Amino acid sequence: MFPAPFDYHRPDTLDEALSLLGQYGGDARVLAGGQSLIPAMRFRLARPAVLVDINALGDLAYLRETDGVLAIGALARDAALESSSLIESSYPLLFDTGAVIADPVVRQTGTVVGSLCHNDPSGDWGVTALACRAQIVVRGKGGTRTVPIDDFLVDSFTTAVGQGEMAIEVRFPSPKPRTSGAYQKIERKVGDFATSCAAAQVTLGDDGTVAEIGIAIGAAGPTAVRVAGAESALRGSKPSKDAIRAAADAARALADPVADTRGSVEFKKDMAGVLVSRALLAAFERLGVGGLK
Amino acid sequence: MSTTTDSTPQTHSMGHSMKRKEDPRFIRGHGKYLDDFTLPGMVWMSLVHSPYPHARIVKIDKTAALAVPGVIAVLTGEDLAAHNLAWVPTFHGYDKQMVLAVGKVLYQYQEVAGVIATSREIAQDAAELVDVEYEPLDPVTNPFQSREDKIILRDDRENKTNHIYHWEVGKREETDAALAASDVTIKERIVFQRCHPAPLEPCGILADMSPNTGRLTLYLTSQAPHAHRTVVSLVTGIPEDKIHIISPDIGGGFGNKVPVYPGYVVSAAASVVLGVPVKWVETRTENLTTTGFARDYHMDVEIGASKDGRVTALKVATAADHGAFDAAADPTKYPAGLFGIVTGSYDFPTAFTELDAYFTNKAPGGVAYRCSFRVTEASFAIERGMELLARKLNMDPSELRLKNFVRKDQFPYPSPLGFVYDSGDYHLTLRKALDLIGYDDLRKEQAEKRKRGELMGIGISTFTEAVGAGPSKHFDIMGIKMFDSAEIRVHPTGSAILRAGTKSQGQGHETTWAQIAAEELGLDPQNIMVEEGDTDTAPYGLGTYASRSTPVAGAAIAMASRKIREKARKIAAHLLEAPLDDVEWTNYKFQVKGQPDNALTMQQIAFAAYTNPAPDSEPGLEATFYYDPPNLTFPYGAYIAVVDVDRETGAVKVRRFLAIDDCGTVINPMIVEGQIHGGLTEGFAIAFMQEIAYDEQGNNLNTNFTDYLVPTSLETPHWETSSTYTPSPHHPIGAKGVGESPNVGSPAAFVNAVMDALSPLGVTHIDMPLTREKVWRACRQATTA
Amino acid sequence: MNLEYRGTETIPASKDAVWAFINDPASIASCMPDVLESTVVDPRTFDAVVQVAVGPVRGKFKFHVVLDPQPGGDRMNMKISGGGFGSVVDLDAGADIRADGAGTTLDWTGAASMRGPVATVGGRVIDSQAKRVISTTFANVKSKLSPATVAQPT
Amino acid sequence: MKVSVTVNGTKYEREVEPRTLLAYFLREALGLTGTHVGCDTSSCGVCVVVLDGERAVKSCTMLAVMADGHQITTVEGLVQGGALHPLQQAFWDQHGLQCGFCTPGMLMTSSILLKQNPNPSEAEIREGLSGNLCRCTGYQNIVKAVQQAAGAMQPQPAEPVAS
Repeated sequence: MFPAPFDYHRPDTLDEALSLLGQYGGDARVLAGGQSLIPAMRFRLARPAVLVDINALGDLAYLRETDGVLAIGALARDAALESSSLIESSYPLLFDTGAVIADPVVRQTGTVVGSLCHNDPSGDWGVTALACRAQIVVRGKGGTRTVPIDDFLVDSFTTAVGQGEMAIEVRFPSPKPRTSGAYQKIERKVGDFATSCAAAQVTLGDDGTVAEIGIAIGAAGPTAVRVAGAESALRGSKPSKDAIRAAADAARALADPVADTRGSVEFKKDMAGVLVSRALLAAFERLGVGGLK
Repeated sequence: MSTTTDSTPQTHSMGHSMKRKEDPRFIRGHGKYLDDFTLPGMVWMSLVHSPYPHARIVKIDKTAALAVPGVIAVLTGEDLAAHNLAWVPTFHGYDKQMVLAVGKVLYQYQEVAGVIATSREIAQDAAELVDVEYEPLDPVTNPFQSREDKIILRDDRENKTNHIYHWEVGKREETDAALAASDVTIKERIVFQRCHPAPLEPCGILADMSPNTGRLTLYLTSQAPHAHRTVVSLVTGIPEDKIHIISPDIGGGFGNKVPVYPGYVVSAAASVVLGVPVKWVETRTENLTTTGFARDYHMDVEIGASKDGRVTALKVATAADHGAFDAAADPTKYPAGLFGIVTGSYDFPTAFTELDAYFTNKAPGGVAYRCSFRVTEASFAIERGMELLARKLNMDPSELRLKNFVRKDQFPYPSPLGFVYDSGDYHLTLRKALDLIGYDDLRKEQAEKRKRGELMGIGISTFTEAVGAGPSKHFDIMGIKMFDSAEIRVHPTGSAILRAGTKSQGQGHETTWAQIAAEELGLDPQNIMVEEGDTDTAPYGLGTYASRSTPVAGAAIAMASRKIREKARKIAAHLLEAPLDDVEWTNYKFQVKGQPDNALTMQQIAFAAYTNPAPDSEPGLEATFYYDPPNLTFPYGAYIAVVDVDRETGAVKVRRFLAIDDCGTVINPMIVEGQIHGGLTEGFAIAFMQEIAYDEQGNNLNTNFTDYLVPTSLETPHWETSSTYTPSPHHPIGAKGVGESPNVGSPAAFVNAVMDALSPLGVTHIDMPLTREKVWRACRQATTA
Repeated sequence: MNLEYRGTETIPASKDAVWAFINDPASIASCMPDVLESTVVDPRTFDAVVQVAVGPVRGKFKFHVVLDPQPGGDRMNMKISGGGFGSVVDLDAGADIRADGAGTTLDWTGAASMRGPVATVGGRVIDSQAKRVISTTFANVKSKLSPATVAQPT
Repeated sequence: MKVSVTVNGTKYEREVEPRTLLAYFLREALGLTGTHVGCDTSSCGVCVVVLDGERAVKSCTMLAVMADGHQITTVEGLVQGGALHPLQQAFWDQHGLQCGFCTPGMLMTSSILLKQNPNPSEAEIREGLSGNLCRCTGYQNIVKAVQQAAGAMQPQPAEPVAS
């Protein structure tokens, strides 16, 4: 199967890319990894008139931690996280996530920012970005703006990136001391989209109570969704079985999945709860807090 | 009485794990598969498919498609009808199937038009523009709805019913009476879901009608090139000598590449009409939605037993979903294939089985997907049934099996449903499996875990297969008897070329066929070139499927070799100046009886055959043999699966899997083990993942690899394998065939293990595939009940 | 695959005005989002070409819409059948209308069924799109009948 | 559009449509048919090639124009100086292939796997190859082959110094 015809541009600079995106507006799509876009084009579901290939913008292939922020550029591949000792040691939630997206070959080409921009309802990075309270840097001709992830994920396959704009970076706040996280995903096999997935990141205060918390679920609505009820069930309290159960129940109640070949609504709602619970248990365990099962 | 041993003999060329002779080209990327062929002036074909499962075609408008630059032709069913090719006979000729839809479509994705264009891309562009207007009709999506006959699907047939045929074998009254008199009975509807072989290389054709020779050359992904040649000749009227089929390297077949598909016919017709080579390679969606599916049997299984666990009777009634056309790939006289093997490894005093097949608005097919015709369905039914019986009797499933196995002194064993099993020692093989896996310890561990509420299961499957179709008095396809053939020519310097009517799709024939001939002839297998798949050169054979290659063509190779040996013996007598009766084949040489120093090698004889032939014989050293097997062969095995179930998510972890196979004499242990690994992996996939499901509107839900789930290295368990060896008494080298045993035997082991794990929850049966959701649901219902 | 949606619009217009509006194919066509062109076939039927643009999925869908007003003037059924991308999408929508004070309440339901590659590959994309088409259509019925809109010169 | 690409060390320039997929470019424009195509969804991995010596990519999910100015290694480029690559040798030795259709992709993915992790465990190999489907082997002998190749590719320990 072959894509319908299109025009192809490979700009050498970001400005040139933005100018092309401005010029072609809604007819243009940004091509980064292309791991979702190209299959959709082969099935002719996607028929962009113009592709703006940003793979020549090597400057955007970074993964760097500065001033309390981990910045991931628009051309950083998923696999870059798997092979980064910084991510492995300091960003357990990101490390977990990076290891279960798509398959190991696709991860060598797929990008973190591209996946966020694609905003598949069953995508992984949106879930983790919500739990980490990430921000997306969006640049257009008019300048640069920084969009909190909660505002970035607008609807299925729709983000806050406007016409003529491009997301150039995602920023994850560096975890404070006594912070950990975990990602849980049920997939039918490697390479499948999630049947259900959940991310949790927790920061413990000096008194052992939960100081900061981020919990989100995926494949549970039009976009990844923050489980605010689960966050408030834990925030300010000591980790406990009851609090984890309450968080899981909040996830079950919030989840609004679509039935498909991966499972029924009923199953996916229950898995949202199970996975939130497991993500929290794993995060606490990584912080040395056990006995919560 | 048969003799079973723990090791296969290593002789001159047999029993050795010889590295494969075909591999050097594959590891270099120099294999030559269908899509690797190009011809000057070649054009491409792309198909238009119906989005509806059942609809009247109101009109087809080609205008927009024909207007695309580069489009050469758009063919519809009406165009083919002008050449009498709108319909073609199905596999066994009992029904006919549409090539391109005429009047109405009968399943989703059915082929409606073919677009020929100068590039693949343009063909796809234009196919999108073929405007078909449909008038949707209500669909029939399962055999039980079908048999009500409220919607008649095939208005082209004389009988206005969706019922295709009834088939039965065994003693109905006797079985019913025995079941009624049994202390204990079980009855369960067991569904073997529709699945698809899905080889990684899709099906395809490159059709080339040559104006120079008047010959139609078809490069074809074919598991049975000769049969296809005959079918093409019968359907088109083109004389068979004007048809040349080349089946090149095949990227996996598993039964998918046995039937003739509409894409082939449209491409060949287009080449004939247009006079240019036409290529069609199906997309993965076309592969999964239109070409030969497998299974889709709904089986009501009843077993009776005495209180102490001796089986009394077996009855299986099946509703078979054949889809829109009766295109099931079964031998002509066996509409339900070899389903009669359903009594399995057990000595049932009586049995009865019947089957009714129905049309539905689903893709046609019913291929032998990595199994001898319908043996997988039958084995699954009996092995699940025995597990249910063990549960009901509260008896260990291994003990129930040991109690009811056919005993080794009963071979040759006439089964109640008409087979004569050739050989085996089922007790020995299962005991070896129990011993190797540490069965007693596993049961202890399970008991401990159950106390803690953990779900661990152990599942056994002790299947018997019937393969190697088959004896000509019973087996034919469209009248062609299911023999197979080999032709061997020994060259003057003692190397040889061997051609067979089979066609390897990964089984390693270039290696194993050479090993058989080398063993029989005392030659070096490295210097026996094996060639298959070209109908101009290979002797006529029925092809490779249903584990028939080694039982039939393997035998033909041994017999052709022996013919050569007999001629060689005459030459040896001439050279040794000894009476013929004094010359014997000993230690892979001809020697004068009792005189090992007075001996000649086959290589020396070969040279003489061309340079110094015996005065009263033809020069040269070659032979052809068509082998008509006296019986099927009956490979068997004992498989044990150990699983852990996560009751919160329904996830099943296959912790261990042991397969002990007995396929008789082993030609190449490495290749046999590889076949078993592969077959187990497909069995695992069927048990847990693979399904072609349709919703109630008739939509196919598994149309590509994102939803038709082929396991990766990560999901696939580590396989433990071992063997016993019971040579087939009637096969020239004692071999039985193995490629399919693991796929036939393993699904029941997996399912039995999961059901064993769930038994504390009172769960007795879940239909495959055992998805997380199904297992989760069973756990949950048990918890809430 | 089958998907179901529902929603409610409270329209600041009389029930009669709403009923008249939704009985008019041209009015309904004007409420469908992203309509590239529409043709009224007869007083109950219109054809529309809709630009689908959600995430990577961009293309044109042709829809055939049949209005089926129910006797009594309380319910309108709408059958929308269409296709594109070698696929078929059918939408069955219905709206119950009832007077609610000075205004009118419109309770709508929609069910979409899809066939072909769109359903199996793009199901998750099309789900949101089908929902958007239905919900936006009824939201536009409201806004077109709201005084601010009505008062505006066209 | 013009594409200039170095494949297995040879530079090629070809005119292509932007929509031409890299897999078909390699197979049809360059005649390198060792790279196969088995699905339309980036699932099967029989099309995997190596980009710039550092990334395994599914060439059916990459446009030929994206490869402009880059280096591609296909299965045909694994043989060096007439000698089989240790992975090729190991797949042969360990019976890591049957029909051979997935083999080129498996070899190319494995080559990057071993580059990034020269001494992988069985679990790491199974994880690393999980973007490539095989329908014949059940993966077990492929895993063994990668292990054998890893062993063969280890730098030879220095000769012990006589004391």
